[in-house]
Amino acid sequence: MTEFCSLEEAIARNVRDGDTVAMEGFTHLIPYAAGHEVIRQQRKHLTLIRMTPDLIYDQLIGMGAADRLVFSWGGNPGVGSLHRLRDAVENGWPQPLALEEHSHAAMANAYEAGAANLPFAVFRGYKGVDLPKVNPKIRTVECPFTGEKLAAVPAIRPDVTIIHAQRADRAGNVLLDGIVGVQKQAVLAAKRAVVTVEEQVEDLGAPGLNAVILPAWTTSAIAVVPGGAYPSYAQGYYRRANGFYIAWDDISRDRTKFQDWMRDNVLGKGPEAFRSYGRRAVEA
Amino acid sequence: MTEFCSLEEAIARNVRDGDTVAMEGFTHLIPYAAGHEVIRQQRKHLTLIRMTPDLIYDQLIGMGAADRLVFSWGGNPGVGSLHRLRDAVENGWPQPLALEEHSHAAMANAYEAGAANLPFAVFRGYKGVDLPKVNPKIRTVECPFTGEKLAAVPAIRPDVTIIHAQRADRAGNVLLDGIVGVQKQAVLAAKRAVVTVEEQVEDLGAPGLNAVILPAWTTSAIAVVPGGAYPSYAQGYYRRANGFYIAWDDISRDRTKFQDWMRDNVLGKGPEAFRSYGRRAVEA
Amino acid sequence: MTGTFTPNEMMTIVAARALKNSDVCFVGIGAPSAACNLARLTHAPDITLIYESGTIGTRPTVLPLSIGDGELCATALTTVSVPEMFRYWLQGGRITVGFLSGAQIDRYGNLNTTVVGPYEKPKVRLPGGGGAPEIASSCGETFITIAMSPRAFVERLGFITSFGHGRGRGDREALGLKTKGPTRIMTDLCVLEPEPDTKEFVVVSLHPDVTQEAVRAACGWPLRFSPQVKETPPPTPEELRVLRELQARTKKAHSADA
Amino acid sequence: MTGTFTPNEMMTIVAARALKNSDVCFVGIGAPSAACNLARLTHAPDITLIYESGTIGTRPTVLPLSIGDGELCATALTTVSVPEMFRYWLQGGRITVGFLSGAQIDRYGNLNTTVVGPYEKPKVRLPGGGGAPEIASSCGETFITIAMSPRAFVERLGFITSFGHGRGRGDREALGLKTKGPTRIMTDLCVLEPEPDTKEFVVVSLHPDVTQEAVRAACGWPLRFSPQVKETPPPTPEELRVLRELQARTKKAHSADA
Repeated sequence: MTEFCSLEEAIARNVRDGDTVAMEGFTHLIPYAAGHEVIRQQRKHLTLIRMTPDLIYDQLIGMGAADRLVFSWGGNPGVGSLHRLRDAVENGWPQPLALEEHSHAAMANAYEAGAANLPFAVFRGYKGVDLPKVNPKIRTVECPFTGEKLAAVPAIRPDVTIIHAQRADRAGNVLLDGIVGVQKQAVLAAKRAVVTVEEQVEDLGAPGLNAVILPAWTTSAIAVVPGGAYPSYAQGYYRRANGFYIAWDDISRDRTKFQDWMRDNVLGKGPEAFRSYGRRAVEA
Repeated sequence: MTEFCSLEEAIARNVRDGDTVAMEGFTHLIPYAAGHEVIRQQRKHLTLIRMTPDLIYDQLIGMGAADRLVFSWGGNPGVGSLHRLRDAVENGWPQPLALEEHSHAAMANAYEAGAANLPFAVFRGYKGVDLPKVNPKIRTVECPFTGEKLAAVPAIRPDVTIIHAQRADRAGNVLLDGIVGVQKQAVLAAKRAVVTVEEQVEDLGAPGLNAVILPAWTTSAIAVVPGGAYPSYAQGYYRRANGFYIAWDDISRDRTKFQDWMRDNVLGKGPEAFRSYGRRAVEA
Repeated sequence: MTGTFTPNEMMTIVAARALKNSDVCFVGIGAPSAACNLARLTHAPDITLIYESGTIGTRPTVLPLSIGDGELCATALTTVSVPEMFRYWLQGGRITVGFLSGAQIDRYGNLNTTVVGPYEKPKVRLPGGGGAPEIASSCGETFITIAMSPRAFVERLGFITSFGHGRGRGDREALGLKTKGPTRIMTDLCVLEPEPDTKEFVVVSLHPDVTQEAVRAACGWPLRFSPQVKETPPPTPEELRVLRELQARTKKAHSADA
Repeated sequence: MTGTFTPNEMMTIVAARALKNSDVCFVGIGAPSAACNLARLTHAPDITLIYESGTIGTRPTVLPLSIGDGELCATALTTVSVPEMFRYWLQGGRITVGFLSGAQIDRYGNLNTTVVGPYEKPKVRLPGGGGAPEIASSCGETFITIAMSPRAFVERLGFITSFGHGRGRGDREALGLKTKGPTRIMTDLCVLEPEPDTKEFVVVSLHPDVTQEAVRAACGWPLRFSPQVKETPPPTPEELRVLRELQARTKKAHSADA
């Protein structure tokens, strides 16, 4: 059963050094505020899982929080490279980063298998490509009826999954709406789940009988953090700050510039700072 | 790409003798009108697939349309037996019926695998039970990472899937709302798909951004048949005629009574007869 | 005073009492549905009820005739597809209590709902397993509700549709099952629980005015009793009132749907 | 009159022309997104555009910067989860055309978007495959858009991220692939198609004012030309107008999102 608490408490109680952590949100609803709190609490030796590391993992990696990254596409969408990720992989700065690399299809299926409590996922993939040569976790399984060989990857079962959602009701039921990505699967696949939401409401106002809702008994902690997805977005609340994604290319290119930005905008601020991002974005 | 046509045309063009046919709808949205049309067109030697055969397959089996049934629970929900199904299995009347029996979990996973274009489904099931002894299609697969043995069944890939839905827009996009069962998977798993709907509308009026919608290019034919799910129901249109399910126990118990009822209510009537059921139920 | 009550009411009320406010229940039609909703309307207002049709956290005002009545969906927190229900929620290990019943049961809580007689040429073709085989293996524990009679409580099952404790202690573990399996059988005459070291079900509680002889006569195997058999506390006026109002609302609603 | 146009505009317009009104496209960001929406706004109004974020049948008024911009979801027929997108829609064989690009390509249409240099100690770490490996194998056919340069069009790939025609004809069939693979490479200078009996990509059409020498110089392998190389019809005023209006709307919208 979930509990409402501050973001500080939610991260302190559920994210530990050395944990395998999945912060999901496919472009939409990326849990930036929660990621920043993990940085402020100086978690170390994390295994970070995310289909698209995006800027939030670029920041965690650049701050030395991660020993290992499990991912399928590591770029700045529509802009270019994730410079902190590249610096860690190419130059080991600030520390070496081990990679476990997959395709989107593999990771989506691996989360799905995790939510279904299966040890592995089966899919049609990796035909003729080189990734299986460098990732021993990509294997094959044979169909017991046709003899066909299919790709197999281990299910993803994070110690903790962190997501951002539009809202939660008083009972702690959480609604996601719009591009829902793999968040439901990532939460159900995890031992613990932390959720940040734009607001707490009396009535979820679910859009339809088949709305994407995580019951209160499927998560561990909920923190209300308006604007908590900025510079990603929350459908119905504020738009994606595409300008920030473009600006990040310059901020992150230089180590010192990056560290200064993190000091001024993450280490020196709390989650309440996101409130203004949310507001500003709404007005935009 | 789908076409709007009469129910007669939809069935005539898409359902052939000897086909493997799935008519799905989990208590809700059972395609009765379409099933009756299949009976009127006297299709023979069908393999009928359905998790819960329900009254519609009791009627098809009693009229001798099926050589084979793939199912997981063959009762009259909350009432008792499906007497025509039992008569076919126990006494071979009106003709013998071969059974391929699964559990709900197996069939739900098999439809899911079919929609995903996989040859088989993997799940945790059939532990310690006797069904695998009488169904050779239940096998095991070994996890290539843990060595654990899991249950496997072949994917379901019907020649044609038939469903009933709330509405379609002019372009032929179909909306399902409420208890959506396995219909989306059954349609995507099939070579052809026939859909009956309560109404055709200008705007689907989708409940939310993640509504269950089948794009026009995923189905073969759509027929507008108001009341077409009676005595099942259509959420937002009319309620389940529980009284009919109770009455069916008596109608179906006796072969002659059954045949008389089918003659008067199915062979002697067309799909337009369902309009009144729909209306009556709405008023109820 | 409690007034009179039927054996069936006693069975439903005993089953309701076994449920906790924090439980997540996979509900079947019939006695389980009545018991789960009785619990929700009395001591367990926050209990989560899930029906295999995909409805999560449903709060029906009348009992459904089928597991997919519109009432279940309209009053649910949300409704998911049937594949998701079986994959993420049941197989996912999210259900604490599953209810089962059957045409036949043996002393280890194995159930038959498939056939009487040979499978290929059955004497009686029963509905089949439906969700039962995986409810029996995936739920944290299962409760069985079934009326006692020698035809139902049999020495040996001709067909095992869902697995209880097999042939006794250790059989579940041998199959790699980490769930408890059947922990309670609730009948119209008594309550049975598995004996810790054998997993054979023995009577732990007799319903009011029911004799050991009567229970023995209703069982097809030499039934054993726990060292200290209790008497089931009779239904409270509140339990009876809520259950009967629920049944009355249900009867009224369904007869309207003719 | 057509007026002047950039090589990039020509590439996008050529790609748009290759799409049919009945196509179901798996769209990537950048040139593919511009091409698909240009097609939708000109000759293919009913084309179905799908982005891997889960949006089905989207009709954005401005081009997304990411594959998951809110605009894509708000204008879509519906939006499904990412696992469903990859399982039912891509792997399900529902996509007729998939767009791919990459940092490097070889003469058989194999692509590298993973690393330059050894995988364990890369000279350049590229973003990786994302959806590409399965787009390349599951779509009915794939179109590749990529600007020509000797650094991009290489003699040999150090790493194969997504599979084209392997080392030539028959390699896809040998892997059990039933899809066509890359049928067209559209660049800023020309259009290439696979030679039927070798599957090596050869130039079939040169963009206006582009010479064979210029194209050869921009390719890292000894580039061959089809017996009858055509000239790509220049952009029509209509194509240029719609594309430039789309780009202008996009620029305006994104600069507002600072």
